[in-house]
Amino acid sequence: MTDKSETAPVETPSLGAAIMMLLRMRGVMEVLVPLATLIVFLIAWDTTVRVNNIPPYILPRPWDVVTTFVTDWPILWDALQITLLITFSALLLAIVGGALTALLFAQSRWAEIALYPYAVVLQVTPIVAIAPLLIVYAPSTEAVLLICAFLVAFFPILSNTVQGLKSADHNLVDLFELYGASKSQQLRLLKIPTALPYFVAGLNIAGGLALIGSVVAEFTAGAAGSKAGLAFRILEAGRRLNIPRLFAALLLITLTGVAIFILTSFISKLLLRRWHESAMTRER
Amino acid sequence: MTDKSETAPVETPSLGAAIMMLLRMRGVMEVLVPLATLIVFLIAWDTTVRVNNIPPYILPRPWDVVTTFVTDWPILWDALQITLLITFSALLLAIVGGALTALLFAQSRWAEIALYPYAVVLQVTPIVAIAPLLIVYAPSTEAVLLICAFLVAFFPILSNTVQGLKSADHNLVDLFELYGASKSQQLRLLKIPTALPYFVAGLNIAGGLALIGSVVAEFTAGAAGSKAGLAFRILEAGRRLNIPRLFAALLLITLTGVAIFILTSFISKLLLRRWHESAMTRER
Amino acid sequence: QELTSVSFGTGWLAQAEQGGFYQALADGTYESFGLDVDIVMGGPQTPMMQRLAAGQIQFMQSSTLSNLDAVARGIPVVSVAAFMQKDPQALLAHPDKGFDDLGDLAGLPTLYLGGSGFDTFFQWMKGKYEGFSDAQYAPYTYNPAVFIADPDSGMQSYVTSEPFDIQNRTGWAPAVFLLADYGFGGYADEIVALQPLIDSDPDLVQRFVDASIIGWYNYMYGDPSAGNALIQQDNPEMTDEQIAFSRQQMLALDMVMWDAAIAGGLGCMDGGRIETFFNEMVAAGVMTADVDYASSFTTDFVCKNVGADLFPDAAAQ
Amino acid sequence: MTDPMAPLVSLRNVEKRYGNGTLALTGMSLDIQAGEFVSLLGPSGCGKSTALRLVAGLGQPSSGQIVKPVKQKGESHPVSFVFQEPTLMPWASVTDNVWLPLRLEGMSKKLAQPRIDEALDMVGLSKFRTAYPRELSGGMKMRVSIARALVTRPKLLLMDEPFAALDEITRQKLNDDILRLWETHGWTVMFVTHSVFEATYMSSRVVVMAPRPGRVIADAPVPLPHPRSPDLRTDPVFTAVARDLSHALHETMDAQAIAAH
Amino acid sequence: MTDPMAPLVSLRNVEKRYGNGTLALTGMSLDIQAGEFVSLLGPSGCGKSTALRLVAGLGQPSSGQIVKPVKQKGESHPVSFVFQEPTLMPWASVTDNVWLPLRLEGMSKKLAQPRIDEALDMVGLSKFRTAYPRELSGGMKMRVSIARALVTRPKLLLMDEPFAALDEITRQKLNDDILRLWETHGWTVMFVTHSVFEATYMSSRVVVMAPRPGRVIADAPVPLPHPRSPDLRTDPVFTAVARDLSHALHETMDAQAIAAH
Ligand SMILES: Nc1ncnc2c1ncn2[C@@H]1O[C@H](COP(=O)(O)OP(=O)(O)OP(=O)(O)O)[C@@H](O)[C@H]1O
Ligand SMILES: Nc1ncnc2c1ncn2[C@@H]1O[C@H](COP(=O)(O)OP(=O)(O)OP(=O)(O)O)[C@@H](O)[C@H]1O
Ligand SMILES: [Mg+2]
Ligand SMILES: [Mg+2]
Repeated sequence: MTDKSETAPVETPSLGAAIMMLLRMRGVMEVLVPLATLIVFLIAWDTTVRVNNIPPYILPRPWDVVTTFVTDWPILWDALQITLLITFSALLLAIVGGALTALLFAQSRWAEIALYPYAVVLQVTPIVAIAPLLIVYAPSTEAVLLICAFLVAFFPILSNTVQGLKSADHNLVDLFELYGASKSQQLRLLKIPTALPYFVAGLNIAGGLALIGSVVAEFTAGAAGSKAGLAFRILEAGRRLNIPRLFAALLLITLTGVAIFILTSFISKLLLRRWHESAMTRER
Repeated sequence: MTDKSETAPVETPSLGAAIMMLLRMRGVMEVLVPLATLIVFLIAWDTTVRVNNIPPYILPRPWDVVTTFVTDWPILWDALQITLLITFSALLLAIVGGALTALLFAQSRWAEIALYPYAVVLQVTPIVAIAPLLIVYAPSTEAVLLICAFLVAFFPILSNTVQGLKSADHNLVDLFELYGASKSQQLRLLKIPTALPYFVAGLNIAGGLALIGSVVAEFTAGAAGSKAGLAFRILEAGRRLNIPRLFAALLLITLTGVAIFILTSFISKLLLRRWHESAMTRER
Repeated sequence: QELTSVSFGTGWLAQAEQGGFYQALADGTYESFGLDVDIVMGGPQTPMMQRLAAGQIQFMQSSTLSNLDAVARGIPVVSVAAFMQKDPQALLAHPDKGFDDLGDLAGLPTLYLGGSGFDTFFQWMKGKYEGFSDAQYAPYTYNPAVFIADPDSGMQSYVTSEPFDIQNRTGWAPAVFLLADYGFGGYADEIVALQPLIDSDPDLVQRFVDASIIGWYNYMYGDPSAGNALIQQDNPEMTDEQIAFSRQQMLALDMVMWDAAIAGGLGCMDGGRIETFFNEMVAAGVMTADVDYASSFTTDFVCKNVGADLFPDAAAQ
Repeated sequence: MTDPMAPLVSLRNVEKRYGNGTLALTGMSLDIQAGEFVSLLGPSGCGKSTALRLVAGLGQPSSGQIVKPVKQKGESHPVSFVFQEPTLMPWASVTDNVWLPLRLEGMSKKLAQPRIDEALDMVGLSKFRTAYPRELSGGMKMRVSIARALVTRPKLLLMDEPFAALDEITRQKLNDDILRLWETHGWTVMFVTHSVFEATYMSSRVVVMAPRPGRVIADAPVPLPHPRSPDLRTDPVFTAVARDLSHALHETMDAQAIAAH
Repeated sequence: MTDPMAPLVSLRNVEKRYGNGTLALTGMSLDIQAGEFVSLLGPSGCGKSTALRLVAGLGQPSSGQIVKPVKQKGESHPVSFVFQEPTLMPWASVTDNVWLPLRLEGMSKKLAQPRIDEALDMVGLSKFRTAYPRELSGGMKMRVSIARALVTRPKLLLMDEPFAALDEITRQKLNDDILRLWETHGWTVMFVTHSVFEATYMSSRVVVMAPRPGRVIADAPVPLPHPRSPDLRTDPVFTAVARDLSHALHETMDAQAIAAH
């Protein structure tokens, strides 16, 4: 029977092992692999354009986009700053607003019953439809954009956090009740930590949504000229058939989105690293 | 010391108890309370319009909206069907696509590293910007709308499910490993059940997003005439200054959103009812 | 007889401003020219120029400025006919402001402009008048309520379109400033095609242009009901009153029968006007001087007084 | 107004039926005077945890009455509970887990530190102050849970098989520590254990429960003096009491086995 | 090629250091022949669970070598493990939890049902087939976990304090049941317990471990014949072995206590 046994780790460094070692350098691979995918994608794109002879005003070649990215950088950079300002303000408001509302709901069942449907209403109200109405009454264009982007980013945070706040281990709830924890103590010391993994999942979603929210809002209600954000530049480039610039602006939005995602993922890891399964490597 | 003791439940039915009994009829209250909030809101709205003498082409009175809702029902109903078709197709695609992609990521760390950034890219690509490009190549307007709505609804499902699949209890993972569970068995029997609460939280978000996604897409790329959805009706009503109809269409979208939310919440409860803390009442 | 299939993309939802094309389709004019025409309705954001460039449609409705833009990007578009001798683009103001010149609107804190308006005629206005600035810009989402609610605002509009609804709902008629009256000289409602098509099948182009011209004569000066019916079929929201108003405006403001059309018939273009317009746009910074504006149009297919017999002559009027 | 003989804890004809229909307790009556050390013995699943939870106020009986100490203003919480499972907060260090009951009373960590240290010292975990629950062995987690219960110095201490996961030596040490605390502070203790010897050694009174549905079938004082010392285990009275309890337990389980046939 | 004396399980000079720096095992060596019933005794936190997990392949030693049975094609899984905590799937019924190991081998529920029933019967939970884990008492959860381990009829059975949460009567019954299974099927068992008596009663050999960092400090065969019966508990050899083991345990813990000063 023992010949069926297995002898564990007497590491004889072989070529295979060396390769595995390399592959285990996750930090590096997490950058390299998507980059490789990107390169494959770019080559496919470029080949398609070349082989089918697609003119640049339909689909520019990747290199054209990069060139435009560089030459138009001053314009794009100004626009990016404006979009980023809206995005991050909206995200911040959504985090604060979503989390606080979720806390309110956790504290008062009545508030939840009375107001949750309206949170849903806020989410599903098509901002593009109400943006024109908002323009009439809002103090400034920026305010309209902010409201729109906020409305889109708000709900994922709220909904996930509500779900998280409800997921507290019943045994721990008992413990807290036993020791006469006040509602606010239960919230602070038990429900909020439990809700964290859900909250960060919501944050990951909301980050991207705040960005598209602000872009969509800009599409319908954005300012022009020196206050123009990326969406305005995209529209303008589209109207003027400046397709390389349109793609460059799209690229910039996309990169921004990925950057926001990396940021929110990093925050997640930071918040959960000490104890949650999703952020911990299993101790072997 | 015993005079400090408490005698528990010798229920003497009093008026207070009777009221509490009533209040405990949650099912009823969950409808009544938001309804009351709604009525308060409507009265405030009506009063504002009356007191400030706001003309109906700026802000109609609630009752006008209701009347329009009824008289324009045939038009709205046709438009609703089109919007609903897109919304639910997109939601279905997002559920299937998001869940399957999450499963792929759970099965292969490499797939996750290589592709997750692109899922983020898909989320943050402003659909409003690419809708015009899509129209050029997509087989039909419906396809464009579907793609746009899908892209918006997809990410919350994906992101939440990925987080959920990673949250499996490490002790249970050990158990499965011990008994030589294959990757697919681990997935099916352990990770998917663990991910369910996260998935349903994602579903709650995605439901509303599919709706606004399809509305926003319609705004930029929607068909007119007999194929027009609710967004087109809103735009049209806006251009024609038929503001009561605009509001009636908005109302319809909102109601649809709430209905979708109720549906997804119900599905959540159904899926988790037997075991998850968030869906169970604590046994007292 | 074998019909040639062609698609014609419009710039907006079906409306009276496209009446001639619908008329030609409705009354069989296109068919009698051997054409099976499919009118592809446009709308906000519909990328008709890309579809033309991609070969999905053969003709599209466009305006001088868009053509110049396309040429600037290397799209070989050529305008072959122009039906609106005056661009219907106008600015509206509240009537009680007492404005009587376009330049007066510079005093308004807010102007609701579409993005394309901002890119083009607003740049031109900034050059022509003192006091217009980017700070006035507020996006116009084709919902006039914003303008109605704010007496200190102006709004972009089609002279044939928005004033009707505004008067209808509010009871007051806005002050209208038609840009063409102040020297904004581009054509609108043009038919454009790609150069390769013109080179390879000039006959097809000629037939489409001729049929369209006849359609326009019939629509403007004959019985428009067939065209209107088709418009309403494509765009059921279009009311009889709105159509009647638009058509009336086109007649009253001499939008189709003016300038070059008087001599050459509907659809005729004046190359000199396009050059002037181009130079003004360059001066306004809307485009660069190196654009080959001359390649953006040809008068080969128009100004031949095709269908002129359908025009009720001055005596008959 | 105070009746000196009124029990601190009293269950009168308590029935508890869970939502799924399981009848966990029926006709359960038990009075406990302040200062008693009562052990609960009974087969697995007979309702011991259920009874303790009812006394702690974690759940309502389906019928019957329960008297239990309630918190007075300005006093610290009168009841502590060592649950059968460690029930630690995974996101908090050992120190923070033990701090919890005091924290809930508003005591700062600094102020609580000496008491936390004392409790951790007693359960032998001083070196693991900064560890997280997942870094502890099963027995260590349970000891954190015990430390958390002791840190409040409760009037009534409920312990649900607190020492089951501990080796005999640690267990005996903690047995003696708890007894010493009980004697000095005049606590009242309800103690669930599966060890007849432990029950006899610790208690002033032992209650035996019948299998599901749970109720009291034997209730015997332990006629041995306090303080107790390890030598007691060879005392003939001790052995006799333990034997009697063991019998009672066997009988009730045999009765069930017969009933099942 | 097979060496009949080659051990089924072997730890050679194993060291295990966890990520946070805790040294759980050091210089741990232990050979177990097929068919042995080996109990592990040791103070809480000494590394018993860690050792069992290493043998099960759940984790890699920091250094040293481990030999363990591996799964052969077509065979059912050779190792079963009763974890110290019940580790049940909260979303699955009792039946489904017990079914799991067979299910993972591809056995349908229908086919597995007789074996599930048998295992549940043995732990006395036949009536709770359809219950969910949250509806069970602590001891009942642990019994489900035991049933789950027995249902596979493993070559090597690892049990980490399986009976700690059970009353003495149920515990004795399960002691005897396991012994009977071991005798009939020729299993090999590694059994962690805190009860010296239980260890002596069950095992063919008892190993005592020193406190952290864990290693073997005593390794004694139990010179008593199998099958064993409850009367054995009064046998003088039995008492002597138990006393020796108890001593070994006390010594190693005293040594630690001294070292701590
Ligand atoms: N995942 C982990 N990370 C860090 N340290 C750990 C981990 N698991 C166990 N330890 C440490 O390793 C040591 C041995 O733990 P182990 O669980 O093996 O003890 P044990 O002998 O089973 O104790 P008990 O009888 O209390 O269950 C302990 O000091 C513990 O703190
Ligand atoms: N939440 C619950 N829902 C339904 N039934 C429950 C619940 N908790 C316990 N029970 C049932 O009530 C009975 C008594 O459970 P309890 O936990 O009180 O037993 P116990 O005496 O503490 O057992 P053990 O010694 O195994 O811990 C059991 O039959 C159990 O199945
Ligand atoms: Mg219990
Ligand atoms: Mg252990």
